[in-house]
Amino acid sequence: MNTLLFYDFSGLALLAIGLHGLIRSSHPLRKILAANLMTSGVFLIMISGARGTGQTMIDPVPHAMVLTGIVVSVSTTAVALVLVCLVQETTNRALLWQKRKREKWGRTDG
Amino acid sequence: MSWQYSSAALFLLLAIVAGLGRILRGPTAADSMLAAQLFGTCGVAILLLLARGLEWEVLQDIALVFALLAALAAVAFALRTWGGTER
Amino acid sequence: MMDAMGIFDMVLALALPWLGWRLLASPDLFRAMVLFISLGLLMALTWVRLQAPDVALAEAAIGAGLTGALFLSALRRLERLSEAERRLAFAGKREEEDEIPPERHRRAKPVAYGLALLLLAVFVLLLAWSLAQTPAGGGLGPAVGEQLGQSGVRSEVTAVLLNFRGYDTLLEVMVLFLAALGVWSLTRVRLPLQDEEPGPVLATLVRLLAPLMIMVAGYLVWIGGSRAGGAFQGGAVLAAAGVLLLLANVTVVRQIPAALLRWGLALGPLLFLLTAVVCVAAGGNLLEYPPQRAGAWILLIESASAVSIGVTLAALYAGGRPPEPPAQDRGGEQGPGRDADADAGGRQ
Amino acid sequence: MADAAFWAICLVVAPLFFAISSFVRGGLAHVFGPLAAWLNALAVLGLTVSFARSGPLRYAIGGWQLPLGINFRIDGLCVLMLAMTAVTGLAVSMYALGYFSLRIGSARQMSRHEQQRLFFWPLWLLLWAGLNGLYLSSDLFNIYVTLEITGLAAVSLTALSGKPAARLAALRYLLVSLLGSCSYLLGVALLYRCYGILDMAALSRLVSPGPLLWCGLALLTAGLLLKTALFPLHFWLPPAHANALAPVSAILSGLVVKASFYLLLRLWGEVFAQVLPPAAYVLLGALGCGAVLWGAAQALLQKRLKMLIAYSTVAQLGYLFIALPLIRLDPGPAARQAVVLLILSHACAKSAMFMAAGSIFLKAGHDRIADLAGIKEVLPVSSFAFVLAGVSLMGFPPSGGFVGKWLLLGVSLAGGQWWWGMMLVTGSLLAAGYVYRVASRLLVFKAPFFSRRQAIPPVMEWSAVLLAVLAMLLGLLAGSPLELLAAGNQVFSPAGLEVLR
Repeated sequence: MNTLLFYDFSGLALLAIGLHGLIRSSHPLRKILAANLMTSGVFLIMISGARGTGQTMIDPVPHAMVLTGIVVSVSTTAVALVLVCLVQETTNRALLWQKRKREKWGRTDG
Repeated sequence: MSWQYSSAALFLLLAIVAGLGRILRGPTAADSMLAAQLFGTCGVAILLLLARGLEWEVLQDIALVFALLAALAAVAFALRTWGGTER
Repeated sequence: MMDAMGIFDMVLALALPWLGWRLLASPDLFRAMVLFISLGLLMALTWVRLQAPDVALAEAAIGAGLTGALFLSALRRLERLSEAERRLAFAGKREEEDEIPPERHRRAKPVAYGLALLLLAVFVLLLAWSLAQTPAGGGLGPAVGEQLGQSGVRSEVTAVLLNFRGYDTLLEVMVLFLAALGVWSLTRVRLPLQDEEPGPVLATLVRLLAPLMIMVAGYLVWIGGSRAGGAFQGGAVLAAAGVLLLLANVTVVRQIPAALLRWGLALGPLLFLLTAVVCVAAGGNLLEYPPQRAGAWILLIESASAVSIGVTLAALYAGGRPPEPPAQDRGGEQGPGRDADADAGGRQ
Repeated sequence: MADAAFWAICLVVAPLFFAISSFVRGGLAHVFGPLAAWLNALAVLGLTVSFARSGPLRYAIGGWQLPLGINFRIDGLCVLMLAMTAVTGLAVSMYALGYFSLRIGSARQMSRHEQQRLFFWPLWLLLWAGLNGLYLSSDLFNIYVTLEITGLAAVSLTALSGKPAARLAALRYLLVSLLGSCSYLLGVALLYRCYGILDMAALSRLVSPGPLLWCGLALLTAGLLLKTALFPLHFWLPPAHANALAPVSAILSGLVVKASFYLLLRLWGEVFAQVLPPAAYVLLGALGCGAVLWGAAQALLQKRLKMLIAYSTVAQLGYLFIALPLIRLDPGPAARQAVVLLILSHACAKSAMFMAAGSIFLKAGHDRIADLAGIKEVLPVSSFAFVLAGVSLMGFPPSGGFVGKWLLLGVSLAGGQWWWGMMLVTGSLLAAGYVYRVASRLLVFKAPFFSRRQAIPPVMEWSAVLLAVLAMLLGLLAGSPLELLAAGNQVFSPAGLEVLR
């Protein structure tokens, strides 16, 4: 059991949590957060697969792919966030698929 | 890497994890925010430690970017939490 | 061998999913955002531990910094909306529900939910098992090492990004351009009211930080040829400077003409594309730089891309197209249904 | 005459260039857009001619050879998909030219309309570049990037109409496509970890059964199924396609869903065909059957014309998946030819349908099927286009749909799996049902009364008719494209796989 696998499993766990959140959460912002978690999990798996195991060298191709992925992910996130705001504005509803109960917006307070 | 560096890094990481509890518990938004700022600082410190310990200069660049972006986050937090100029 | 760094790795690897779980379970969205930013920070540390400094730089700038700022501004906008909505509801003037029929409630039945969870768990376990079975190895590392000499740069990741797989990067720059285009097509930007000045603390901070960020951005692009850094990292830090200016509501930002912004967005993609075509015209393949000048070409492309990436990411943060030339003051126009884009018109 | 590689480069570079230009010089967008469409058609023509002469081709981008670089792979299937995109895209571009030149409504609506025009062209051209790049590329990760371009552009185009319903649909579409891309990316990562290579053809020589391969393949497939909207993952499609602007609906339904199906066809039909068990194909086929039944049933129930067409897309996508087990079953090229024919004819017919529906909507001011009686009096050409496209969807001879289904029927009977054939026939009957439902309204004699007297530019009507006629005649014209598919296609035919191994 090397530390390499820690990160693999960690990435998998992030992926699973993100997927669960993406499907289950009712608020679109949380859905987008969950999707970001998922992609982070995927990136983690990609990079931890690229690390050399002592004698082999680091594989830079997954690093480049992850860099591309990060940029793609921030682009989609930005579009999604603007869409969420617009949908909320024009329809007065924040929730997409599920019950319309509003989440607790208020922070505990400061 | 000598044990001094690595154990100091580990200690800082544990400090971060302890700080997570503060974010979760709150009770106020300011508490969460300050805990997150603490993370930024600890992160910079860990990176600098690793940079010295592993003699890997690149990490200093990362620490620099960390510090700059932490300031941005602080401004964003502050404006969000206390009204600020943006409406 | 479980030395301090081994424990460090373990703690980090455990903290990530725990944080993710807490983030999604947290009832308060603001707290979830704070946790998200912290997660980005831990991710950056993880990339360092996995010997991926380029990715760590990008994560520190984009993942922890910009995405967090994006989320925070979206959250703030939504909160403002829900307040306005509450006020409307209070005054009895709540707008009628529009043509969207109310959704059917799709509360998953416990059995189906359990089954789906089970399926997910089985798949994840299978994946974990098969990952554990497969030795990580080889990949294209050796191939990159062999050809590095002909790529024109010394950093392996930059060589892959800008030369070996430059076509990916060309398209990726287009994705970013597309995102800006998409956001601009969606709505107009809402800048804050003109008459509000930043407070003295903020003003000083901006005066100190913004030039520093721009300098660091330039440094990152320059250093990208030989070690971690490059157009994306530099562009992201540049964008951070832009976001800072936007946050501080500096007058200069509002006065940038829309045409200049357009050129700023298009500069990187256009130059990259032209370079690709010039390579073909010079008798090579698409994106085949002349070997002895590859380094200079790559630096040129990277500089232009960094500028465009910075402008694009800042524009994404601003969240809309600049107002049209006969600019009225858009600041006061907020609240549900008040946006000129909101009224649908009868067109399909 | 330049060679195929040159034209392939043009196909990616030209739309990108014109997309950027039409964004920077917004005033000229309506010049740059159609210009790009015509240039694209020219490039595809050049590509087809030089391909027919010189056969399949690999092109190393940046001059970097295989394990390291990205390759274009130009073969028969790729050329056919590019041609489909070019023809349909050209028609849609002409339609859009008319559509966005309309002057309607209040000053405020006009300014909205102007904004839509300004952003439609660059978004559409970027989408087009993404599609072309996807068909040309042979690299799994590069395809991920092109998929992202396509998806993001499609979402922005969906939201372009500005209606709340469209925005909501776009948001769902975006979330679904995020999930799909994520799944696809992980699949690519796992395959890369297994084999250390990203090129599809090279991968097909290396694959060997193993747990990581199964996981990777399952993830790739799941992501693509989400994006293709196979039943029961289709939930996002009808609202997105039905609420977009008319030219956008035509693009989404005719072209965008085909891209991810094309990729599935590549993966299941050639790259992993050697290692996948037959049961997996049967599973996809069964889901396809579900799509045919469910989509058609929903289409029969819809009250709005555009929703009906959107559900019909769900049903028609089902056919493509029914064809997958038949491809597995059939040793000869018949099933492969059939599925390509179905893709081509559906692209033409569905785009024509949405375009005609858009004209009808503009004229009538609504798209409630019940109130459309008599529209043929005022819009004879568009009504004709709609009905013709519908007939070709039903699979009436000599349409491309007919030939495709006929071939598939033959394969299923010859292979002793008659139930697939029965499904095809049932689907056609159901399609006849919903097309008749609309046609009987459109063509009925009645003095029309419509509140809005919008003049429809002829170019909008005729571009729809031409596409519908093309879909109808595809059965007669099918010979040469299929020849192209068979002659120049080393990778797609089983013989090609032998060569590779």
